[in-house]
Amino acid sequence: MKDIREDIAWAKINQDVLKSLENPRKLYWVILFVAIAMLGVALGCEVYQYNVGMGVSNMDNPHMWGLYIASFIFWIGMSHSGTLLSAILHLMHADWRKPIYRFAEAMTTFSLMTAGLFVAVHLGRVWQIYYALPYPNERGAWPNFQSPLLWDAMAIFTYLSSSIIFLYVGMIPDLAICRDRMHEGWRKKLYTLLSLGWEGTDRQWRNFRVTYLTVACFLIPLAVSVHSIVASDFGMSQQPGWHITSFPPYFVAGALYSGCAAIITLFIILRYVFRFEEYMTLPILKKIVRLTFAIAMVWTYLNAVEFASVWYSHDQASKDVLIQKASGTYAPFWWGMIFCGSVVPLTLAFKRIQTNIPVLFAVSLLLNLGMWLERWMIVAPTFSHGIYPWTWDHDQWPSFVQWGMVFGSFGWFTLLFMVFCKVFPSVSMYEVKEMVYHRSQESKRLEETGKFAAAGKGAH
Amino acid sequence: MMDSGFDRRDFLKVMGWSGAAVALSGCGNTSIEDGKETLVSYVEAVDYQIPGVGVYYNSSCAQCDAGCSINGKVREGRVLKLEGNPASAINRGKMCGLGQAGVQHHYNPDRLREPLLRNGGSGETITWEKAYALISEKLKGVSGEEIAFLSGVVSGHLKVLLGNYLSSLGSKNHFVYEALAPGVVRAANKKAYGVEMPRYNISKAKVVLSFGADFLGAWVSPVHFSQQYAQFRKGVDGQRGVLIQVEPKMTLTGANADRWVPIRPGTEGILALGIINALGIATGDIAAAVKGYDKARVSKETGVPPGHIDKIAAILKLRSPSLVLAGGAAEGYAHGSQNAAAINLLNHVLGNVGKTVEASAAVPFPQMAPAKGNTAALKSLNDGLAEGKYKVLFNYAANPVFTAPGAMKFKDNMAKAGFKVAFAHYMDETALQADLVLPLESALEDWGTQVPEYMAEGAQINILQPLMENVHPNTRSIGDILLALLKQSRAEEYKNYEDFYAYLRSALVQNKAALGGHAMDEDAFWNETLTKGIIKLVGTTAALSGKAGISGLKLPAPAEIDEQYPLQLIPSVNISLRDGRHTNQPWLQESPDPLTTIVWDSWMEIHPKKAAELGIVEGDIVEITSRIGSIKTQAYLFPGIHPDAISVPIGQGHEAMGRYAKGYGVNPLKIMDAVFDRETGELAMHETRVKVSKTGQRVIVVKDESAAGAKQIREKIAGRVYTDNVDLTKEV
Amino acid sequence: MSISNLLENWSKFRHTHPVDDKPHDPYKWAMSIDLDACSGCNACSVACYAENNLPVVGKEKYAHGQVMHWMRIEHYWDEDVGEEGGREFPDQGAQFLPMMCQQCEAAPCETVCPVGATNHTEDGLNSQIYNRCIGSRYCSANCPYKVRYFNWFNYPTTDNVWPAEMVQQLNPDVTVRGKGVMEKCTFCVQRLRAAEVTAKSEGRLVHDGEVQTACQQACPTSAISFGNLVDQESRVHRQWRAQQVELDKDKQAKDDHEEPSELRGYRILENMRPYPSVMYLERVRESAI
Amino acid sequence: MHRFLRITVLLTGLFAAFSIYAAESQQSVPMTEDSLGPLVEQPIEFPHNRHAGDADKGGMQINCMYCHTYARRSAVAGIPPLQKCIGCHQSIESVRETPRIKKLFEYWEAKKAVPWKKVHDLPDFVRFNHERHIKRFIEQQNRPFQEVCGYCHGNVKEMTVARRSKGLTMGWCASCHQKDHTVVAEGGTPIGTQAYWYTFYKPEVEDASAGVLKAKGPNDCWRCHK
Amino acid sequence: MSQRHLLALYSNFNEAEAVVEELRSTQIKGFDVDKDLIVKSPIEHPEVEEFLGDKPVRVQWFTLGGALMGGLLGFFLISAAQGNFYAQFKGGKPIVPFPPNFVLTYEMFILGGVFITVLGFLICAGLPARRSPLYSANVSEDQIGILVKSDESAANTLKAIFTKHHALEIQEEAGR
Repeated sequence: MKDIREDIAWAKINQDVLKSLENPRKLYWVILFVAIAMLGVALGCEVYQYNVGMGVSNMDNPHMWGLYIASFIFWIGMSHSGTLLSAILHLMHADWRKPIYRFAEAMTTFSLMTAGLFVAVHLGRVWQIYYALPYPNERGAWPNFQSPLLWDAMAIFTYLSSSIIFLYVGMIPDLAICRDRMHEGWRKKLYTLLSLGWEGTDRQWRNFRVTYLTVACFLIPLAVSVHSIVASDFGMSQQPGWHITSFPPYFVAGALYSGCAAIITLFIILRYVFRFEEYMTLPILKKIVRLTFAIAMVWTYLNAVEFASVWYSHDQASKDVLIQKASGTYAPFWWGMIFCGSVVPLTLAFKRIQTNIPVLFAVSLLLNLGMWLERWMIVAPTFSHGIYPWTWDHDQWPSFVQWGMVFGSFGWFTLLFMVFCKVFPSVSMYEVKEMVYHRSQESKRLEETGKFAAAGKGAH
Repeated sequence: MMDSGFDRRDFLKVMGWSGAAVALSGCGNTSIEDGKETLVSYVEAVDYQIPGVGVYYNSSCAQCDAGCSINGKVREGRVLKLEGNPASAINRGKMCGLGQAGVQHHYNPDRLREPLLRNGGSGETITWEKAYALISEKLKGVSGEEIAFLSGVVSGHLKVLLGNYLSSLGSKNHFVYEALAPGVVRAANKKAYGVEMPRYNISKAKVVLSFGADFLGAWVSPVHFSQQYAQFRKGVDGQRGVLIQVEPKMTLTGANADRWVPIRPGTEGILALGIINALGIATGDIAAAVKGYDKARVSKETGVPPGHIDKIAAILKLRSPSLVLAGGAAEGYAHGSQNAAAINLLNHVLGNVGKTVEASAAVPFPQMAPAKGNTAALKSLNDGLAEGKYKVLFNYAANPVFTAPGAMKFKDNMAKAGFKVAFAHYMDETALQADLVLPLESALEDWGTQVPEYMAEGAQINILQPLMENVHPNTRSIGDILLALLKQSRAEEYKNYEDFYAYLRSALVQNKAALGGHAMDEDAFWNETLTKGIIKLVGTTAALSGKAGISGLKLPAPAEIDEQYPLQLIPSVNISLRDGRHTNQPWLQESPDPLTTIVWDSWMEIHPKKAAELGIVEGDIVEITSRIGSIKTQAYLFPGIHPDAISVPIGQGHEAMGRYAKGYGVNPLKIMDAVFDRETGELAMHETRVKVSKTGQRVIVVKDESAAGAKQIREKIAGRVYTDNVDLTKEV
Repeated sequence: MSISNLLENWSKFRHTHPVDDKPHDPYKWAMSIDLDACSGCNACSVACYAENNLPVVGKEKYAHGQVMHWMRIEHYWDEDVGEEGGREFPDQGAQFLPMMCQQCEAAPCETVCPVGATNHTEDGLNSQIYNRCIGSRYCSANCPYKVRYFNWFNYPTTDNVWPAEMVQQLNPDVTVRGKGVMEKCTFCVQRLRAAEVTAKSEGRLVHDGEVQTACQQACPTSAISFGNLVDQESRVHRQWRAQQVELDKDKQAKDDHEEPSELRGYRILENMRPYPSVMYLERVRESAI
Repeated sequence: MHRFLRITVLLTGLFAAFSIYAAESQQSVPMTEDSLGPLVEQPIEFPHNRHAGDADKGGMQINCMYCHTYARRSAVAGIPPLQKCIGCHQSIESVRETPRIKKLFEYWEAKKAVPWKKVHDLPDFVRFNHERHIKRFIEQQNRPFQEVCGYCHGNVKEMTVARRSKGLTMGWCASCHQKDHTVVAEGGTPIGTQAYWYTFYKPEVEDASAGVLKAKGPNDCWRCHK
Repeated sequence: MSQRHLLALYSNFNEAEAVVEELRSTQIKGFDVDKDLIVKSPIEHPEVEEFLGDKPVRVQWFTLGGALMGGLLGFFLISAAQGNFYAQFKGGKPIVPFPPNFVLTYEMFILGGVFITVLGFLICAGLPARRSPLYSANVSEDQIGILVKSDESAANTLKAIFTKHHALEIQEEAGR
C-alpha cells in the first residue's frame, strides 16, 4: 500500500498529470460514446415530452412529482462531496484531499448542472421558466419569494456559481502550468486566457491563499443551506411523510453520503482510466472509505430518528405513509434503500475491503443506488398515500420517458466529466507539490530531531 | 322583432369566430398581435344581441322523457350551456347531468349530416328530394297493415302529425317502445289508483318506503323527485323524512336511504305483504290474505331480518303520511305485476292514497298526451317482423337492435322487413340496419311541443325551439320530414304549412284561448309562448279511483336456485347512460357512476362474499353466461348487492354510434332472456339467470375512487350524525 | 417608489391572514354543502364540465389518473362494511361528498408556487392564473384535498377532446387551458366577476342569489348554497352562523362539545389550518330505523 | 492602486444602478408609447378620420359610441353590424359610388359580414372589460369619449385604418392601474370605500361627504386573467 | 535612467531565501528590496512570505463589503418586490414574510461574499496581468524564480549575488 512518494520529482507530477490531458486511450472514447448515447436517450425523451405534454411521463393526479424531482435531489446531493473535500477538509488542513479534490469539485459543478436540468425537465411549461427568475421585467410581476422552489433556484444558482468560481480559482496555478507546458494550439490559447497571466509571484500567492480560504469558508455553510433548502421543499409542505423536522440534517447527511460514494466510484475510474495510481493512492482511498462509512452511519441514525419521530408522534397520516412505504407498492424499493444505504456500508468497516478496489467499486455503486432510491422513496409514497383518502393507493409507475431521462442524466454527467478531465487537470498539480513538499519537510524535520522512528509514519 | 324580412332563424346565426374570441388555447397566443385574427360581426343585429353577453332562450330538454324545461345560454349565436328553467314546475331551474349533456348531443361530431341510402355494405349520400321520392316509391302498393312505425315516446304536435301520417298510410301499426319504461308499475297503478302515474308527493311524506324505485337516479322524473327529496329531508317542522329502500342491488336512491334493505331478488311483494301483516292495521279480506305472511316466513323467503321488518312496520305506523313506491327492481319479474300490486296495496293500507299519492293532471288535449312507451310493444313488433308481416318499417327515437333482449333476435327479424327507414341523429345500431337513414336536427335546433308524462303541478306543454342555427345544414326536423311525407298523399290538406314551424305555430295560435292567451293577439301570444318556453295549464285531473283489493294477488314463492345458472342478472340503469341513447356524449362517459365511480366501461357488480366464494377479485375479467349467450367484463366488488345477484349496467357495449360510444363496455341486454310479465306482457328485466366464471385475465378498473376502495379511515371527510342529535328546525 | 411603498404600507405587509385581519369587505365568497341533501347524482360535476371548458380525457388517460374533473363526487362506505365482523351490507347507504377546491383563506398551495400563479384574492378566492403557471405542480403536491388538476396533455389539440363542432360549445369567458398548466375549481369566477361588475356599475353590492355557481345552479336537491359570507342576510352566512362555523377559526363550537352536537357544520381538514371556504353539513341518518 | 479603485467604483456603481433599476422597474412604461403598431390590411379601408375627426379637418365628429355601441354594454367592444354602416350610407348619395362604399354595399347585398381584422388583439388569456372602463371614466367622470377611448386606442380620429398606438402590455396596463384615480361613488349612491375593495391598497377617502375617493385600479390577477 | 530586469532561477527555497536575505542586507544603489523584488514559486510557500516581510492582504475587505451588500440588497430587493403593486396574500402569510426572506438574504449574503471576494482577489493580485518582462516556464514546474528590477548600474552586482547562490539560470532583459 503505497502513498504518494515524498521524493517524487515535481516535474514528473506535471508530466504525469498533463499526460492525462492528451492522447486519450480507446477506453476514454468508449466511455464518451456511451455517455453521448445515454444523453441522446434523454434528449429524445425530452423532445417527446415537450411536444406531447407532461402526461407521457405517466405522472397523474395525485402523483404530481416523480423521478425528476427524486433525481434532482439525488444530483444536488451528489454535489456536496466536492465541497466536503475541497472546503471542509481544506479548512481542517487534511492534506490527503489534495490529489483528489479537483475532480470532486468538478463533480460538484457537473452534478449541480445535471440537477438544474431536472428542474427544467420537470416543469410543465419549461418555455416559461423565466417567470421563476427574479429579474426586473416589464410586467412588474415578481416570482413568489415564499416558495421553497424559489429558494432552491436561488440556492442552486449561488451554489453553482460559487462552485464554479471556487473550482476555477483553485485551478488558476494549474492552468498556468498547462499554459507553460502545452504545445501551441487551441489548448495553449485557452490556458493562456484562463490562467489570467498567473506567474506564481509572491503577491499572487498571498492573495490567492486568503481568497481560497475565504471562499471555502463561504462554501461550507452554503452547501449545508442548499440541501436544507431542498429538504424544505418537502419539510415546508403539509404532506405526511414530508413534514418532518429532521429533514434538513437528514438531507445534508444523505447528500454527503451519496457524494462520498460517488467519489469512490469516480476515484476508482479515474485512477484506472488516467493511470493516476501514483497520486490517487490506496491510503487516500482508505481515508475516503472510512469517511463514507462514518457518514453512512450518521445517515442511518438520522433515518432511524425520522422513523422514530413519526412512529411516536400523533400524526396518524405520517404513520400511514411510513407503514405504506414498508408494506405497500413501494416496499421493495424502500427495503432496497435500507439495504443499500444502511447494510451495505457495514462492509466498509472491514479493513480488507477498504482497499479492495473491485469490491469497493461495487459497493460504491450500491450505495449510490441506495441513495437514489432514498430520494425516490421520499418523493413518491407521500403522493400515493397523502392526507386525503379519496386518492389513496392509486398506483402509478413512471413511464419510459421518466426512466429515460434519469438514465440520460448519468450520460450527461459523464459527458461533462469526461470532457472536463481532458481539458483541465483533474489532479491539482501545485497542491500535490505542496503536499509532497510539506511531507518531505516534515519527515526531514523529524529525522533531524531523531523522532522519525517514534512518529512511526513510515509512509513508504 | 324587426320587420326586416329576416326570419327568426337568422338571429340564431353563429357569429364569426372571434366576436368574443373563444380562446382555444389560452396559453397559445401569448403576445399582442395586430391583424392576425378576423372579427366577424353580424350583418344585421337585434338589440338584445350583444357580443360578449349571453342571451337565454327557453326550451325543453329532450334527453329523457321527464320533460324538464331548459334555459339555453347562447353567445354569439352558439349555444354554450343548458340551464334549468326556474318557471317549470318539473325541474324548477335544476338540471341533471344527462340534461346538461344535451349540448354534446347537439354538437356531437358523430351526428349524421346527410341522408344516406344503403348501397350494399355502405351508405350513399343522397338528396332529401331523392329520399322522399324513394319513400313514396317504396310505399306504393304497400297496404297499411304492412307498414310499421316504431318510435320512442312521442307527444305533442309531433304525435299528432305522426298519427296523421300513419292514418294517411292507412296504418295502425304505431309501436311505441321504451326500453326502461315502468310499464308494469303503470298497469298496477291503473288498477290500484285508477291512473297510470299518480303524483307522488314525496315532500309531504314522512316516510318513503321504496321498493326499487330509483327516483333520485333514473326513475320517471328524477330531477323533480330530487327536489322533492330535498324538501322531504328537511321535513315538516324539523321532522326529517325517512327513506327506506328495498332492493337487491343498491341504486343511487338506495345509497341515500336511511336504511337500505337488501332483499332476495323477486320477493319484494312478499315483503310488502309481510309488512302489511306486521302493521296489523289491515282489515277484512286484506288482513285475511296477509295472515300467512308472518315474520318468520317473510324473513326466510326474502332474506330480510325479522328485526328490520318490525322496525319498518313500526316507523310506518308511527309516522303518517308515508309513501310506498314500486319501481324497477320490483317489477322486473314474470310476477312483476303481482309484486307491484302488493306494494301498492301497502299505500292503501297505510292510508296514503289521496295524501301522498295524488291525482295528477293531464293536458286537456288528449291527442297531445304522450304515447307511452313500453316493452310489450316491442314484443308485438318483433313477433310481426318475425312473421314477415311488415314490408316497410319506420324507426324514430328508438334503438331496439341495441336495447332488445338478445333472446328476441330483433336484428335478424328486422332484416325481414323489405324497406327500413330510420330517422336518426347518429348511425346507431338500428340505423345501421336501415335501408334509408335520414339525419335529424338536434333537440336544440328543432321546433316542437312536448307533453311530459309525469306532471308535477298542474299540467304543462313544453315548447321546443331552436337555440341556434343548424350545426349541420342538411339535417332536418322530424316534424318537417313527417310533414313532407304527409304532403305526398295529402298535399292539399297541408299546403298552408310551409314547414313544421308553421304547422306548430298555427296549431298553437289557433288554440290560444285554451292555452291561456285569449286576451292576446296572435303574435303576442306566440312571442310570449316562446319567451316562456312552457304553456302552463290547469289541466284535467282524473280522480283516483282505485281501491284496495287483494283479489287476484298471488305471489309465487321465491324461485329455487338454479344449479346451472345460480345468479340473478340485474341489468342496472345508470343515471346518466340510461338505455344507451346518450352513451356517445363524452361528459356522460366521463361522469363516474356514483356508486362505483367506474367510467368509460361496463362492470359486473358482485358482493364481496360471493366474489370470495368464486375467487374473484376486483378487475378480474369474468364471463357472464346465460342461456342466450355470454359477455365478458370486469368484476367490481360491491357490498351493496344481494349475494345471489350480479349486476351489469345498461348503456355500454355499443357497436356503433360513433367514437365516444363504440367499443366501450358490454351490453348486458345481449344475454337477456325474453321473459315477460304474465299480466302486462312487459319484458321482465330481472328474470335472467346467469353463471359467472373467471377468464383468468385481469385489468385495472378505471374508476375515480381510490384503489383501496372508498373508505375514510381516520380523517373526518364525510361526516354523519343521527336524528337524535340534530335539530333541523334551527337550520337555514 | 418601491422602498417608500414598502415603508408606507409596512404594517399592512406584515399582517397574517385570516388570523390578524379580515380584509374581506364587501365580498367573501363561500359555500355550504348539505350532505344530507346531496344525492351524489353528478349533475354538479357535469355542469362544471359545461361551464368551465373541462376536457374529457378518455378512458386511457382516466386510467392513468389524469382526469380533469374540478368537482368530483366522492362516496364513502361505513368503515365496518365488508370488514371482518362488520356489516355485510352498507345498509345505511353511502356518504356522498362533492369535493372541489375549498378556496382556503390560508391556502397551502399559494405559498409554494414559485411564480405566484395562485393567490388569495380580495374577495376571498384562491385564484389560479393559467398564463402565469409554469407547471411546477408544487401547489398540487401541497394541496391537502388533492383538488388541483394538471394539464398533462395539450387537450385543445388532442383528438376527440374538442372536435371541431364541440369547440363551439366552449365558454368564451373561460380560458381554455393548454398543456402544462394547473387548474382547479374557481367558484365560477367568471360569473362572480360579471356579477360584481354589474353591481358596481349600478352602485350597489351583489345581492344574495344574484350569482350562482354552475354546480349550485344545477344541483337537483339544492344541496349547494353559495354566496357572500360578509352579507349578513345571505343564505350562506346564515347557514354558517347557525352552525357556528367561523371562517378564521381552526376549531369550531361543534368540536368543543363533549356530547354529540346538534350542529352539523364542519370544514374538512380544518385542523391543518387552511381555513377553507366550504362548509359541509354532515349527513343525517334516522336513528329509529 | 488607482486602477483597483477605479474598477471597484465602476463595478459598485453598475451594481447600484442595476439595483435601483430593479427596484424601480415596476414603474416603467414600455417603449412603444408613441410608435404605431403595424399597418393592418382591412377588407375596406375604413377612414376613422372622416367619421370621427374634428370638423376643421373635414371629420364628422361622430361619437365613438355611435358605432362601437357594444363597448359600453359588454366586456368586448365588438364591431358594429353591417346594417349600421348601411343605415347611414343608404341616404348619403354623395359618396355612394366611391370604391369603398361600393364594396360595402356588395357585402350588404350578399348579406355577408365584412371580415375585419382585429387591430387591438390582446393575448387570449387577457380579458379587458370595455364596459367597466367606459362606466368608470365616461359615465361617471364625464370625460370626453375620445380621450377615454384614446387611453388605449390612441388618437383614432386622426387615423384612417385604426392602428395600435399603445403598448397594451401588462406593465403598461398596470402603470395606469396603480395610479390613484379620483373617483366619485357610482350609480349615484355612495357606498363608501367598499366599492373599491378590489386592490390590496385600500382607497383613501378624499371628501367623505361627496363620496370622493382616491382609488387604484384592481391588482388582483383574476380580474383580467381567468 | 534605463532599467534592467533580471530573473534568477533556483532549485529550492533555501537558496532563494538566502538570496533574498543577501539582497536585503546588501545596499545596492538603484535597487529597493521591498519594491523591486518579486519571488515566483510553483507552490504557495509560507516561508516566502516570511522572508519577504509583512505585506498586507486586502481581500477580506472585499469579502466583508460584498457579503454585507449582497445580504442587504437581497433583503431589500426581495421585500420591495414582494410589496409591489400586485401584492396579494399567499397562504395567509404576510406579504413580506420574514422566514423566506431570511433564507434568501442568507443566500444573497453568500453570493455577494463569494463574488466580491473573487473580484477582490483579481484586483489585489493584479489579475488578469500582462506577462511580466521575464518569465521562465520552469517556475511553474519546480524552480523558484527571483525577479528583480534595477538600474542598469546595479545589474552586475545582482548577477553576482545570484550566481553566488547557485542560480540555475539568469535571464536578463532591458526594461522600460
